[in-house]
Amino acid sequence: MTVIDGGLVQPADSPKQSTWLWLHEWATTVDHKKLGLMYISSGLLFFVIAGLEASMMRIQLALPNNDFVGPETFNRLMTVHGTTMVFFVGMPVFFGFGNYLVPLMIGARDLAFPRLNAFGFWLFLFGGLLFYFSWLGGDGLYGMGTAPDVGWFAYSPLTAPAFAPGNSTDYWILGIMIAGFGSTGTALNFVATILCMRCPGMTFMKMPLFVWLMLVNGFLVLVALTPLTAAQVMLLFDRFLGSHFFDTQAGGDAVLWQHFFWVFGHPEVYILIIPAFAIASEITPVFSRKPIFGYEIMVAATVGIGFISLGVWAHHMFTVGLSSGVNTFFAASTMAIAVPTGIKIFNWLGTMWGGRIRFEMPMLWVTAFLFEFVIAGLTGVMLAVVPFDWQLSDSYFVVAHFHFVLIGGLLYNIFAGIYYWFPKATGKMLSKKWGHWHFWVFVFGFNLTFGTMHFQGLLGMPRRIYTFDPGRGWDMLNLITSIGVIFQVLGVLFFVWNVVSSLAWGEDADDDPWDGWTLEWSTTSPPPAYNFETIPTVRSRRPLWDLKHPEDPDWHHE
Amino acid sequence: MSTANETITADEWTLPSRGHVGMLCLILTECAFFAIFIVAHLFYLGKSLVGPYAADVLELPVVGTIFLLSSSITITLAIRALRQGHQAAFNALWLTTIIFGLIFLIGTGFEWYGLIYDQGLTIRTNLLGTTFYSLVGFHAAHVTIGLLMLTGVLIFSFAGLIHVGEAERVDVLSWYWHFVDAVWVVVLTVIYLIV
Amino acid sequence: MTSDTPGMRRFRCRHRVGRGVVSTVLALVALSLALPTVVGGEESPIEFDQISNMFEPVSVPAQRIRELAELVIAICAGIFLVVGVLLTYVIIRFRARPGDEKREPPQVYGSNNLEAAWTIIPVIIVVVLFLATARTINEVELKEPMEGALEVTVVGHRWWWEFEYPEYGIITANELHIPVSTPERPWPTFLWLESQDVVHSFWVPRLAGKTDVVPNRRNTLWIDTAEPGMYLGQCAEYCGTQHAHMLLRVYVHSEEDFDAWVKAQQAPEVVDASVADGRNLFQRTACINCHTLDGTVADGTYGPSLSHLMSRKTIGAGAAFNNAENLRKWVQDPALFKPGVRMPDMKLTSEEVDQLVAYLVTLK
Amino acid sequence: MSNEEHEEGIELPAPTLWPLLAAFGMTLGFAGLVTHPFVSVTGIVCFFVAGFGWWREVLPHQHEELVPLVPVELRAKPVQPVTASVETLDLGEEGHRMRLPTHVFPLSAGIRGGIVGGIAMAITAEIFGFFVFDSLWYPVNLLAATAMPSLASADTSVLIRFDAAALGLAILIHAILSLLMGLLYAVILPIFAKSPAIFGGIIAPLLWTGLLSTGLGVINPALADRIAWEWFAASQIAFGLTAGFVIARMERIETLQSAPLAVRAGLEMKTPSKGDQ
Ligand code: HEA
Ligand code: HEA
Ligand code: HEC
Ligand code: CUA
Ligand SMILES: [Cu+2]
Repeated sequence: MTVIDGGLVQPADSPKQSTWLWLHEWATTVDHKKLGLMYISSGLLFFVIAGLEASMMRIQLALPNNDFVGPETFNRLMTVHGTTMVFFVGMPVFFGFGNYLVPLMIGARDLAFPRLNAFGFWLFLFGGLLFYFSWLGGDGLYGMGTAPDVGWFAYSPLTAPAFAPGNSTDYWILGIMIAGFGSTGTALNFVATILCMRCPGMTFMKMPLFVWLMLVNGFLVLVALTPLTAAQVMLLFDRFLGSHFFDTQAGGDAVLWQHFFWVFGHPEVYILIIPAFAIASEITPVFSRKPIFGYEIMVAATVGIGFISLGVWAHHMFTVGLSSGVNTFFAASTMAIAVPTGIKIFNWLGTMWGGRIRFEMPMLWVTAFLFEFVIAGLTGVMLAVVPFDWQLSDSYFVVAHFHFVLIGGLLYNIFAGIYYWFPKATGKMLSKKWGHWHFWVFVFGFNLTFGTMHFQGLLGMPRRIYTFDPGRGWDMLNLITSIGVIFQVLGVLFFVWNVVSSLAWGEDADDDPWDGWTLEWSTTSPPPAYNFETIPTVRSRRPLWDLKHPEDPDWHHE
Repeated sequence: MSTANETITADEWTLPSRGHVGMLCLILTECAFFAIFIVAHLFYLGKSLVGPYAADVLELPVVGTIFLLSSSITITLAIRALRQGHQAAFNALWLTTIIFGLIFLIGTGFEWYGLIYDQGLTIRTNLLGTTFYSLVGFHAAHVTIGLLMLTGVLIFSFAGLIHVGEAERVDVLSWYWHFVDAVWVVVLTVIYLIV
Repeated sequence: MTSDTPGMRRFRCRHRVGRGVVSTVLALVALSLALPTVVGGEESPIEFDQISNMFEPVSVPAQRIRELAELVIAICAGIFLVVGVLLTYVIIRFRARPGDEKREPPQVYGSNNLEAAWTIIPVIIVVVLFLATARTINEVELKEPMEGALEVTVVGHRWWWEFEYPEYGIITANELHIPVSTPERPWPTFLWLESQDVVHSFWVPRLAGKTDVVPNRRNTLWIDTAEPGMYLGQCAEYCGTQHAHMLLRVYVHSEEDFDAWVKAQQAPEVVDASVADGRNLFQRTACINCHTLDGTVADGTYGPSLSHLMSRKTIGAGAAFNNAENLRKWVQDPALFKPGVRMPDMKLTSEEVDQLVAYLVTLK
Repeated sequence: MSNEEHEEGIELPAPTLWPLLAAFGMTLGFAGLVTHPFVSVTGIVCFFVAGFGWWREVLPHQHEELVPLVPVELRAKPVQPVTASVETLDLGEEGHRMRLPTHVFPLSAGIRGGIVGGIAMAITAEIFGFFVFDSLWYPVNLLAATAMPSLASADTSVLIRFDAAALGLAILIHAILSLLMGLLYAVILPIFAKSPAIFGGIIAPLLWTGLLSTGLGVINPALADRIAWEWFAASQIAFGLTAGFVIARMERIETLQSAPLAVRAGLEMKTPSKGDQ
């Protein structure tokens, strides 16, 4: 081992540090905690941008025959909004949480491959920047801006050179592909870290659920993301080399792309929701003051979800005219996934049952998540009923379904996680007062917007239309939907204000403000670069419980 | 801060090596990558609207296959030699592996030359060209990357930097090479044997 | 946990905060209801008074789907009720109360029985749901035309629909005319779905579920309705810029009316000498490269057939009502109603447009 | 693991700019496709330079830096025992923590109960078919109609005839549902330990019948059209009573409540520490 001279880093809060040094420190860091924070904050930045894009769409759709933006712009906003939210918000924020927490929870000093981790982060960031560069320079460096307008699943042959001239589609391919390389690296890192770097005593069945879920998620990213990369490479070949993978003129098949995309796309939505489940699984026990109910079956259900999710993709294709045998099979597999998911819901309920639930901000968000996610999952089951899906597919009902899972499931847990671990990462508590404003206003706005959307769908409104005519029964509903967004924006603003003001003059946090049980609460807030002075040893799933209750530790019972 | 513990001490605590786990993960995602190209190839079998067709132009690359598969054996022997401290044997076997891989690549080069200039099959010609060149091309690209890394190790070894202590890290690399070989078996089957 | 940790303290003052939030939220609702009136919408070129509600089916497939849908919705509502009530109960019953920080609740790890129960019950529900789904799939999905069906080939184009009746030699656009099917005379309609370019989706909620229109494939759909009337539908798969204006209408006629419509469509175009100028202009202009018009040299297939144009209620796949005024605007600048449309602005003089439109309106 | 601990600090991987540069180069390399080939060239050069730098960073040994330990007074305090008491439940030998309930029926009891109950139910249904419609196939076909559109709309003359596909399907449906119900009984009966016979034999079947009657029109239209509710309920009760009886007779076994799943499944070999059974 070599010790480089001058390698003693200054503490991050040294007032003398110039901006340049500060930048240099963050640009060169390989520390999992710094990278985690960078992931989360750039993800949130993208969230605000994509949220603004959504707001513009909602202004356009507030009234019939509105002309706030034209069709081209709307289609670009729609595509970029969806793509950003999935690839540049959901994935990086959860990678951030994983980055920050996995080593702390398993009692390690860093991820298995710290430099690969940095590489992955920068790939994600530059991929996102390249993607957004399309708003400025689409057709060649000096061309007019052309963001992609093919929808987030970019169905062929709409992406074929004949129908998508210029470079807009290429930006979609490249931005996601580059970020995808990074994600694959990060997932590999998570798996290797969890398998190889757990502290002594932490057997598989003693890992915190968060870590288990990130492990499953890592595997899912490894097997599901590369198919998208492969399909995108094919599309690139089609567009740049003149090959014919998806060229319907040369006998290529449009449906092949759909299979390839959804082979990735469906696991992708579970890649997004499993880390959200992971956060809920940490917060629920701590604030209910009970261990997680049915740990083993929670693990089994997660692994089950992971496996089943690889075999349900064609439920996004019920309307393309597959044979009835295929449709039946995918209806069955899709419905089957309701079972392990239900197990999780009920086990969280079981954890809360008989507890003394402290409704701090994290727990409030998780509770709201339970409500919204049950609704979301049940609309998912309706979509899985193939004949019903023939009516609902590609309507606003689907839009409502997936915003309920993506916001009610994903975003709520992101918020929960931020309220929960913010003290650990920054040493400051988030204000509870602003937290409440954020919570109630956002939850109200969310339900107003997306609860309403189900009805447009049932009344026959297709998605991805830039405008609609009056008198079709959608006018009032669309107006209400758009009004809801005002509240969501306000809610987000309260949140931003909460973060900024708490950082500036918030209350200091102890090492263990929530009376938690996992290893991250045993180190300082924020933790030192090396996390732990000595690597801890654990004997149960709740090492801190053992220390706090020496008279009755968990390992007597596990 | 450590929980007082009688049963587990850090010494008894052994976990898999992260190099090998990382490599396995890489192999897993690469499998998914190749699987998609293989599915595309199988899906488009016989669907080309214009010729040339596979049965008419593709010939089983016997020589290249033999060399590539043999290289898996030589690399295993090389690692064993390294573990036993036979530095010279390691260098020789490692070099052989690289040469075998090169021969395979050269074979592919000749095959492509023939296809393009004699048979008129390019990636733009038809669906066969599209899937054939992508699949074989990606495999060849993996062989190339593998060869670059093998060569790197060889240079280090000549520089005297590779010893018994490095055997595990070199072993990780050899897993990649085995994977590339295994993929070839599958590619060979779907492209040349199923027509 | 000791009583003075920050979390605990904030927990107690929650109620006051809550009340303030609720009243402010209400005030904001009132404010925002007033807000959008400021943003004005364009005056509409077309207005509908029909709601395509899938729960008011008038055709057999849509009816089957509705029945199944009601079952699923009932089951799901039941599940939601159970989970929702449990959750509410838990929230109220098991919330921490002052003084609780001194005691930890019993540490229950789980229950094999309960866990098994809430695995098995969903499995049973799923099995039942699946069986009903499987049967309905087979009831509704039909790959070959049934006996005595009227066959129509539907071709999706960016961004309009082409309807071909091989039996009658009719080709028309955007408005599908079909007969009623009664117990006395079962006369279902069987649609072959094809695409010229990208993927579209044929969807008329009150008649049948949607089916995608995919290049290089031939999908199928059927309608069997006893209710005459007009039913609105729309392309339901994103197909590019004007996906929003790819509407379609289905007219269901009584048997006599349908026969009359067929006769009218089959009749040759009446040549009206008073609009000969327009007719000549039309035949000299690029129109003929893209449009077909019986009785003229126009035989293009890139745009919709203009034969019997005036028998259609709308132009531009529902972008505007079909009348002289709108036709004039359309020919002058198609992008006015439909920005991004595939029909170019022909840069005709105002006079030429008048002549053309005068001719077009005679195409009864 | 690499991070070595010393007196004065801990060695961690040293910060490095190469990953950022490599990522930047890679992005530029691709960006050239949509901008100008020159961008690609710059990117590729950048990528290889960074790749080489990175290589030097880890080979033959990775660069590390010594991070000094924070002063003792700033370190995390050892976790202290808390004063909060932990409440106990009334039941259970081990006091306040356990999997509940502690005594359950083995799953095999559920399977057995399901099989026996399923047979009893089938017999009741067959008696109905035989005496009322003179056909053993009638109930079978009715059940199969759940998933067979041809039978769902068929009339009685068809329904009393033999149909091999329907027989297979009906057996499958019947077997799956019977097994599931048997298992459910086995797990739920202990919860209603006081009066398992009344619950399992009467209340549950009647509940089930009532629930089905609401959705039956869609689940199985053929059955809904011609169902004889008294017979239906009778067959359900036959199931409930026999299954419940079979299950309740089985001895309740001790669960391996404290052994981790992985140990029970043989996934992990670690012997449980003391206090575990
Ligand atoms: C985080 C993301 C996420 C999650 C978790 C889910 C979860 C599910 N989704 Fe969703 N889905 C999306 C994101 C997600 N989805 C997106 C983004 C799209 C649209 C893509 C696009 O077109 O752009 C989509 C679209 C989509 C479709 C295609 C619709 C169409 O385009 O035609 C379908 C169809 O089957 C579907 C089904 C389901 C099901 C069955 C679940 C299940 O996992 C839900 C399981 C949960 C429950 C069922 C609730 C809890 C369970 C119980 C309380 C137990 C008891 C319940 C029963 C017995 C039923 N989803
Ligand atoms: C994680 C995923 C995610 C999230 C969070 C959201 C959030 C939102 N989405 Fe999104 N959406 C998708 C994923 C997501 N969406 C996807 C995948 C699609 C499909 C795309 C496709 O069809 O291809 C889609 C499509 C989609 C549509 C359908 C478009 C169409 O079919 O025509 C609509 C329409 O209303 C919509 C609206 C919204 C709104 C109003 C929000 C709101 O919740 C957003 C709220 C957030 C904000 C409003 C941020 C505002 C913040 C500020 C303004 C503060 C700024 C100030 C400072 C920084 C100081 N979305
Ligand atoms: C480049 C091809 C092209 C040319 C040239 C062209 N059209 Fe069109 N036209 C179209 C297309 C495509 C549509 C369908 C547009 C849509 O609905 O999206 C259309 C639609 C129309 C319609 C509406 C038909 C309907 O039922 O919706 C009319 C009327 C029409 N064209 C008239 C004309 C006239 C008159 C001319 C010549 C002055 C002309 N077109 C020239 C392509 C063309
Ligand atoms: Cu055609 Cu959308
Ligand atoms: Cu899905």
